[in-house]
Amino acid sequence: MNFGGYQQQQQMQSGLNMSMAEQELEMVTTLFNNIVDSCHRKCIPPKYHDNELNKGESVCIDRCVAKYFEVNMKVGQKLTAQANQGQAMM
Amino acid sequence: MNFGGYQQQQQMQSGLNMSMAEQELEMVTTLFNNIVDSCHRKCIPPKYHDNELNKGESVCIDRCVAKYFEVNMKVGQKLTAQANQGQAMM
Amino acid sequence: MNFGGYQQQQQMQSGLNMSMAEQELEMVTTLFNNIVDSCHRKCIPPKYHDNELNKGESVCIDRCVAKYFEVNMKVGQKLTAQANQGQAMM
Amino acid sequence: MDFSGLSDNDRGRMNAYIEQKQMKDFLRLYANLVDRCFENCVNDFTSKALSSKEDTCLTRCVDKFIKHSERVGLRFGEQNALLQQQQQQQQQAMGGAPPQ
Amino acid sequence: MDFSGLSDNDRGRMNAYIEQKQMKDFLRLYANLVDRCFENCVNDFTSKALSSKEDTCLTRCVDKFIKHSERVGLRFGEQNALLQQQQQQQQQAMGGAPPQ
Amino acid sequence: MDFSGLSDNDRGRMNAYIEQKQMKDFLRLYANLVDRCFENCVNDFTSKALSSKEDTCLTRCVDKFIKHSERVGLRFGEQNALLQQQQQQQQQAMGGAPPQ
Repeated sequence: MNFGGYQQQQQMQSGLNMSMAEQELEMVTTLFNNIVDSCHRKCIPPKYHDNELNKGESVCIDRCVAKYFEVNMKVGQKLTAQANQGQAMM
Repeated sequence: MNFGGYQQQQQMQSGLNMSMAEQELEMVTTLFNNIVDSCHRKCIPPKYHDNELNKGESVCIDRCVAKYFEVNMKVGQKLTAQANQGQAMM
Repeated sequence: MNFGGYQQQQQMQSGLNMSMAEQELEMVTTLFNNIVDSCHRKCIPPKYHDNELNKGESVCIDRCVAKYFEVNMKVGQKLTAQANQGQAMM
Repeated sequence: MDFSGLSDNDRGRMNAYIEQKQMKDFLRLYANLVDRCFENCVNDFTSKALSSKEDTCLTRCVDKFIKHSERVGLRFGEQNALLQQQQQQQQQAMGGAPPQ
Repeated sequence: MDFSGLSDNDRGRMNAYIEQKQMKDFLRLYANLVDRCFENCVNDFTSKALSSKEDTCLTRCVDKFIKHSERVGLRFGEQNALLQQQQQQQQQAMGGAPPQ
Repeated sequence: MDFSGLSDNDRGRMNAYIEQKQMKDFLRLYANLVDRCFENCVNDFTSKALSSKEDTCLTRCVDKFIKHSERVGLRFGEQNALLQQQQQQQQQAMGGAPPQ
């Protein structure tokens, strides 16, 4: 049936868009969570002397986030370059 | 159509209940798995001298589980208090 | 309705096959990812002197993968033996 | 857990969900156990086969971990029962009827 | 994120998805925070109850982590905005129309 | 893996599933690689930009990890083939017909 086929096609298209939007959201969340974890490890010593972030910790967090974004971009570029050279990866 | 609407509503309600029950099950499983991991790290030294739990390890596990539950409750209370003060968190 | 029941049964059967195939794929992927992580930790020192695998690292990887498979099999056998003895596990 | 709020149909789906979850949890435990015992017991890569020392370590690692998990399971059940009891008492103390 | 490419129907489902995801993310954060603070603050198993020293450590651990997450959130938003700005400029420099 | 037990319809869905899984696995690998190389190479927070030393470390970390993954992939395939061969021989030795 034509109408059914059209509907199904729309649903598949819609499913594709959904899955892309979900994937993008998933990527951003993972990136955020990894930065929280990584910068906590790098900037907040596990001896807790008080319950505020001190000056040094705050500055460290700012730089840590900026550097993580830079690393994320560079690794992405390297992977893209590798993929374009046709080197397969699992 | 009324009937369809009612059915759909029931399905959504049912979906909601399911998702809440699934979420509760998910929470309990995550808590259990985290306790297994954490108390294994705290109580079982990675030099394995035999294949039984000795007295010290057994007592350590019992206290570790009790303490983990206490921490879980306290952190939950702190997060709730924070949320009620209207402090947003991502 | 008979026809509907048959269809539903087929779908459930089909869902079961799918879920088994998905589960098998999931298992193999998890095993691969865990080996990549574990053998990277065991064989590649985090001081990166160049961007090639040297001889020692390469041989280490080969043996590490073989040993991981052996451990995977042995642990599986032990778990099966335990399960057959009727010892419950969560 | 209390599933009395669910319809028969939902309870059926919930049971199917739980069954699938148990399989998934078992596979997760299995992978986790392999990874943990490999990490702790295998550190010699001068050979391709497990040494007898490594093999002994593995057996102990698996046995101890299973016993550890079982003991955690027992204590977990007790603590969880205690917690639910406290929550019920709190609800009754506040004069509220328990949720249907 | 830009969801303008989605139909109304999809946007509704996307919102439901996001809501469910937020709940899941919150539970993940909660479990993560408990695990991290237990790991850092609780190391004495000669008693079954938390000591006052452990309790103080826990409070600081939770407070600091929340403030840490909030600060990372602010910087993350800035960096993300910067990134999208750069990508738009790049697309315009290449003479390409932005994707519809 | 052997999907001959699946219907045509299921095989189609399985392929869609695999495709989605590959995308997910790639994104997981990407995030994992970023995290690992950031962890190993970036330790100086007196500046906001990557130093040339950190940048060199990153390049090597990524290159080595990719080569490592590829080598593991080769050995993994061999070991997996070996395992399936052994399982088939075992089944035949036990006089059983292979599962349809």
